[in-house]
Amino acid sequence: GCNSSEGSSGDGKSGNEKFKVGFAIKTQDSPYFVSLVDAVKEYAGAKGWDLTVLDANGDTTKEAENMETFIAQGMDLIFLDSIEPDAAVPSINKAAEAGIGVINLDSGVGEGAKDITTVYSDNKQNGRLVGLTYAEKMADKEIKSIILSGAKGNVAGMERRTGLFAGIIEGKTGITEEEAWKQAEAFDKELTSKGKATHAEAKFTVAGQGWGNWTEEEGLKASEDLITANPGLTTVLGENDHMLFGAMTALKNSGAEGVDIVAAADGAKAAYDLIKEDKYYATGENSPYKVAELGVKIAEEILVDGKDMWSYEDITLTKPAAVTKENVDEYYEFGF
Amino acid sequence: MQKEYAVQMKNITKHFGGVKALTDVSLNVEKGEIHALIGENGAGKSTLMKILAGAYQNDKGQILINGKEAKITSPKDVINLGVSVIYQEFMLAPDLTVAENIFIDKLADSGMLINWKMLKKRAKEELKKLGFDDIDPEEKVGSLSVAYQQIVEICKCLARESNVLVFDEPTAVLTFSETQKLLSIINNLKNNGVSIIYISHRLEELLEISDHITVLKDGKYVDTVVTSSINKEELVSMMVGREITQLFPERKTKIGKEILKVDNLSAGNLVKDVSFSIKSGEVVGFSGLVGSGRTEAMRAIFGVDKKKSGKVIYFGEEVNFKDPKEAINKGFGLLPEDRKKQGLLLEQSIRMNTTIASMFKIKKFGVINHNKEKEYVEDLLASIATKYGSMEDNVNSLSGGNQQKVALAKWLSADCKCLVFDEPTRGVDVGAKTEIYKIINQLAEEGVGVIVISSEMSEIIGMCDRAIVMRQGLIAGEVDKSELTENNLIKLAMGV
Amino acid sequence: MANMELGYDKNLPKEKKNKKLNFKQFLIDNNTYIILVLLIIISSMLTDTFLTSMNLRNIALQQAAPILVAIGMLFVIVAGGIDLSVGSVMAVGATVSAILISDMGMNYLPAMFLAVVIGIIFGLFTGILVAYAGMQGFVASLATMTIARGVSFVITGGRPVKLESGTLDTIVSKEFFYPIILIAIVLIVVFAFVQKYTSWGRIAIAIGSNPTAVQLAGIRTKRYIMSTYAVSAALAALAGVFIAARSSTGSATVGMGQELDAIAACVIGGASLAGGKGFVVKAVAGGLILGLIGNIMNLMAVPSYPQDIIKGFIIIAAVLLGILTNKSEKTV
Amino acid sequence: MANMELGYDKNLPKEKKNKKLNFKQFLIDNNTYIILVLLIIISSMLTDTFLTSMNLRNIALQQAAPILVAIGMLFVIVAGGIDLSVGSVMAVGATVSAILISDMGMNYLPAMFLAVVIGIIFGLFTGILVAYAGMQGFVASLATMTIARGVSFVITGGRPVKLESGTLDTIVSKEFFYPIILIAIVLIVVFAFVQKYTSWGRIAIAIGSNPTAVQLAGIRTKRYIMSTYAVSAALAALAGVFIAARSSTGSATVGMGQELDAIAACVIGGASLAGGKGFVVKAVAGGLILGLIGNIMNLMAVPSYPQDIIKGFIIIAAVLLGILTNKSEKTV
Ligand SMILES: Nc1ncnc2c1ncn2[C@@H]1O[C@H](COP(=O)(O)OP(=O)(O)OP(=O)(O)O)[C@@H](O)[C@H]1O
Ligand SMILES: Nc1ncnc2c1ncn2[C@@H]1O[C@H](COP(=O)(O)OP(=O)(O)OP(=O)(O)O)[C@@H](O)[C@H]1O
Ligand SMILES: O[C@@H]1[C@@H](O)[C@H](O)OC[C@H]1O
Ligand SMILES: [Mg+2]
Ligand SMILES: [Mg+2]
Repeated sequence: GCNSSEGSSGDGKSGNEKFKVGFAIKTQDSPYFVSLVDAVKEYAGAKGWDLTVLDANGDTTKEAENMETFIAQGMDLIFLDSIEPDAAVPSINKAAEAGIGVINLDSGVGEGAKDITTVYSDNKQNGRLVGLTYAEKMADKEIKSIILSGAKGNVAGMERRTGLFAGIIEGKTGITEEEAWKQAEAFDKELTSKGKATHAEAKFTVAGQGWGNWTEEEGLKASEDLITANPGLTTVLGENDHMLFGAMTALKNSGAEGVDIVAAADGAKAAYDLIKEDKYYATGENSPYKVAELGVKIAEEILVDGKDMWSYEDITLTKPAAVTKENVDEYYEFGF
Repeated sequence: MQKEYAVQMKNITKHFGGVKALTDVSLNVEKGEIHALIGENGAGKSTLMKILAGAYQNDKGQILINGKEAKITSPKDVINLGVSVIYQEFMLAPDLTVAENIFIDKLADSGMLINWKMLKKRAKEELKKLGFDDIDPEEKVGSLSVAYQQIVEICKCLARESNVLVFDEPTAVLTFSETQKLLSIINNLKNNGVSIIYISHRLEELLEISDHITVLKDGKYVDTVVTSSINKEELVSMMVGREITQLFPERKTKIGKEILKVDNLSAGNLVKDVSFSIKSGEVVGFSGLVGSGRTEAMRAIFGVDKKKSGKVIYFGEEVNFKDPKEAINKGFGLLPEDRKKQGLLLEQSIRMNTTIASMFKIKKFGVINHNKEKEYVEDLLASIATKYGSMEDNVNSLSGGNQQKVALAKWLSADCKCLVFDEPTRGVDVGAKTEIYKIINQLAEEGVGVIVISSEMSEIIGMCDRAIVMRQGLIAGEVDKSELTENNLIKLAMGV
Repeated sequence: MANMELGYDKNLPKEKKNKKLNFKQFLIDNNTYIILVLLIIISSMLTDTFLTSMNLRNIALQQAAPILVAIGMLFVIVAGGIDLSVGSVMAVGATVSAILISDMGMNYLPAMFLAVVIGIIFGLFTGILVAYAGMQGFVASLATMTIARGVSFVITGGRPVKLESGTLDTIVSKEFFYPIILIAIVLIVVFAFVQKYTSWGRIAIAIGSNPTAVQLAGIRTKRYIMSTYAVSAALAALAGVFIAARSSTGSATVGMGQELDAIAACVIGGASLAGGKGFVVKAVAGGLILGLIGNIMNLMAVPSYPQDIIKGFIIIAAVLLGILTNKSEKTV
Repeated sequence: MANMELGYDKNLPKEKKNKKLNFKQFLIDNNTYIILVLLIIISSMLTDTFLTSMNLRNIALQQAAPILVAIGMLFVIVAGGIDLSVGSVMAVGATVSAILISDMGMNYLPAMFLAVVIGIIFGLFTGILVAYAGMQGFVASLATMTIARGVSFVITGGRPVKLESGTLDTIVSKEFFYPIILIAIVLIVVFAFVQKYTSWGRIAIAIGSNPTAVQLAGIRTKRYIMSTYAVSAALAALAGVFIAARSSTGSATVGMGQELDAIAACVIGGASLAGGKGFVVKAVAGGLILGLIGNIMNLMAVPSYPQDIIKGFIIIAAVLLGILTNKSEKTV
């Protein structure tokens, strides 16, 4: 058990009220989210709060149920890592109506949500920053890539890849960020409808999109066919690290060499190790520990210090960053 | 005077894949007559009727109903033309009530809503007309006895008020008194102008009620005769193509030591205090009314059902078979009464069916020797004159009689020293019956102790060395060969 | 007569229907409801929050959609089929209604209606494959499952469609009573009635019981078989609309895995996958049992991995209880 | 029928088997293989990469695991059951073997063995519920599915277990020949033999045909029914080990949804979910058909959302082709 409710270690400062806090997590089926839950548990536990974790198992309906359960239980505050930005809005607002503040962790939520704030490393910006560094590396060279996406319809994944596309296009053509976002979105649409996409000016091609369900084994399977179909790849792009580990096996099996591995966002320790060894080009930092730490800090300000929950900015970002060989040591300890 | 026909089927031909079930068959049924249709198992009687009913499409030929050519593409067309078929395999929905089954075709027509009160009332009326008002219209059909299910099936067709009714072996599962009731109903229908086609293997019945008899053989038309002009022996030789001089073949009886002794057996809801014994080489009949507990008693001995109390001594040793496997290992076998539900793997090959209870003979370390098996099956089936195309064919491609022989072959192959045959000739034609009797005789001559449960008294009388009669789960008495008469059996069975 | 058969014994002891037996019969007939009631009692003892009006309202709002799906599934199962496409058809319902409202500016009522109609098209597609092309329900609906999911993704481009507040969510807001709960209750009653009192409901059971018999009675069984899939799809699409309404988003990922829950609800409610057996209200109870298991474990904050394990055992317990109380007929 | 006559004529006229009929029969008997061959031909015409040795190797490596699962499923289906737990049992196989090797330092062979043994325990659990407690296979295995998935998550804590290279991946590296492919081929042959030539294989099919008759023929059907689930679980667990070996990670998410693919493979291979019908090698062909559909669409860079739609239609086409070539006579 790693997400149980045994939050109250009892060593909270005397006089401290024992707050009841809920954490509605979208899934527990990959290390990132397991780490995020562990981290929130750790930080909240240190404050002596009673933390309850409910897992939606990737199902928005279940997520709504979990939120309702928290509201019914009269939590003092709710953390939410939501599945779909817009689908989470009604639940968040229901909590607000019941006087319970919601802090979003890791995932952004849609417009109109009456939440305290969203604490995350912006997926889009992470992707863009990685794209920019990679564009810099490739300079004038042609990028012939495939991309491994997580799950169909997953918004975080979509944001990451669009960010990555934007960064590459922006870096290689020198257009404005705003323009780059527009083109990246068109690029993504082309990819979804035709199965491949090319940006002539940026000399950037995605020759195929595979679905690796965020995991190494499915990343392997998804990349094999694409690698076979597209000889002469320069790059394998991905929406997280684990799928790309699978792709590395597939590349090795196929005998391909010198193919760059570029993740839009994640930050697994294993990826950092590979970056150090120069086997992995870059990943965007999305540290569950940083998110959890900041989230719990804000919660404390509200619950303990009585700060007005509506006084926060919409988004409290942990700083997005492209982690490459140059700066990996700086980020290593926050890897998961 | 020009004859008026209710049904005319002309030159009907029907293939099932490679099997030709009917070739150029014709049938002419006059208005208001009872027309019997006979033939061996697999002669094509049911197939012909299913074509008439729109259940199968004929390849060739023409159908006229009331003198007009009928374009039959679905069962509905036929029902609308006033023709109704009571099928050999009951066509009932076991999860629905009696009332619903009786009016099932009207359910669809009756608009959207069902008036349960009305439905029940009308079902009760229909059942009453047949004289079976003890059947509860609200009961689920699946929980009725087989005989009552047949009554519901008949009731369903009568409720349609058709002017042509087909009965495909309606009495196979009915008892004497029920059969009598049904026959008088059929006569009544005839007097009211309904035309009837009647199929049965019980020749006496046909001779008693029909006006004409049409004989089929091997899917071909043989002849149509006026019933009053023919006797049973002539009919049989038309059907079988040879004379059957002796329905019950001779046997050299050589009775040996006691094999099985049952003491005070109680089992199930019914069986109480049953005691009897069987000797080697003996054929012992079990007679009694349907539901008197014969099957239940034997199932308990065989280990299918639990015994409540009592002792079974088998070859001098007390046994308590926990399941059929233990029984069979000791050479005790049971041919179940319901061939389709309990006896055969209908959709598997003849070969597999034959050896399923005796795989030990053809396997080594769990691996089956196919060549050995083929030879073995071929010899075995030939020795009991089974007719089949290829032993790889599914059993359900065989006629009823030959299916029953395969079921028997399974038990012959298991080398049993004591065998129970539960209704071994039910639904089987005369010719095949004799064959089965021969097999039973041969087993007895080889020293096997045979128990024959049969509801046909003639069979008990013709086959058995003695008969044990059961009544309401008890042994009502035993009748010796010399005293085996219907009268004696009935007295014991009914307790009068 | 030489071939005379001995008669039936009319004097056999009929089963006595004494009081004790009636009570046992009552237990057997109502085992699903009894399990549900037991579960409710246990749940309310285990936590304080269970019986709060807020939690009960939550359960009702949450279970409305899965219960509709279970009802549709029940008709398919009772007629001897199975429908794996319901989860994907929910997604079709959710995405189509959302697109109609948000992109085409349609009002929510016609949008709901159209979404259901489009759901029905998928149901008819499966139904035709089963009834007219002779495919097994399992594969036909598996194919439709894949296709409907693909269609939902294609029409949304994989991006959840956001709904303005004040559009579809009107059916979850409590003006008078939560309309979504009202619709669900009305539909339960209607379909319970349909199953017991209409020819369609009865013929569906008859077909699951013995399709040949029904066909030979001159009933066009194929149409009925097809129609059960259409009904199932209609209810699934409506359930999808409910989910879109609740979350103000129509997403192509809605309903993944829902088919298994719906089938489990029917089976826990005593339906047999062989057809012929099953009752709407019991399937609803079965669905509620499943839903309550989840709810109570959430309330007790059982960690999510063990939740799966416990859920598995509770399903087994519920089904075994049903089997035990029902064990009368011998199978051999 | 020409040979129904009674008598002892041993030279009964056998049915003439003319050439035309034989050819048609050949098509009917081999329809799954023919569809597979057609698919291969079409695929190699559609893209150049399809017939490259690299792609063929990929297919073989990818399909080894799902094919093992389909084989196990086939035995369950043929005996009249269904096993929804295979996907989760794969996860058990993957995670258990990975934990044994990486956390306990076990050698890969005993670890594989133990993983399979633990898989079998899950299979026996389902099998006992079905055979001895009388649960329907669908629900029993649904419960096991939930439980096994939960167990995989609990034992890994939701984090994939990384394997050192040089441990389990030895079974995917080609020293002589990819051992993983070799094992799969050997198992296909073994199980084809088991089905055709052993009493176990035969009894399984007999039970699916008529369990009562088999029991009355003195066979302890319950054990056999139970054992089909055990075999299915054993092969699923081994498939899980394969997947862990290929990716050098044992993850609790392995095999999600694999149960439906396995069932579809069997049905495309002509198995009937009513039991009594189906053949190992055809199920393998069915699995390959499914696998190839995905492979060729990937090679052709068919966009992924329409892929689902196309896949659905190809499944329908394959099954319909099977039905059409097999249509002898409907029994109404
Ligand atoms: N659906 C079917 N598929 C293949 N063969 C069939 C089918 N129905 C009947 N047959 C074959 O057609 C022939 C005629 O069978 P039918 O049932 O009409 O005989 P029957 O005269 O009614 O026999 P019985 O007295 O045993 O009822 C048999 O050889 C039978 O095996
Ligand atoms: N009148 C009846 N109504 C309903 N069910 C009955 C009736 N009589 C018997 N049964 C049931 O039918 C079955 C017949 O009993 P059993 O088979 O042991 O008797 P039998 O003498 O072998 O009769 P049969 O000749 O029908 O085989 C029993 O299970 C009994 O409970
Ligand atoms: O690692 C990934 C995480 O960063 C992202 O938010 O969702 C998918 C995960 O696997
Ligand atoms: Mg017949
Ligand atoms: Mg009997």
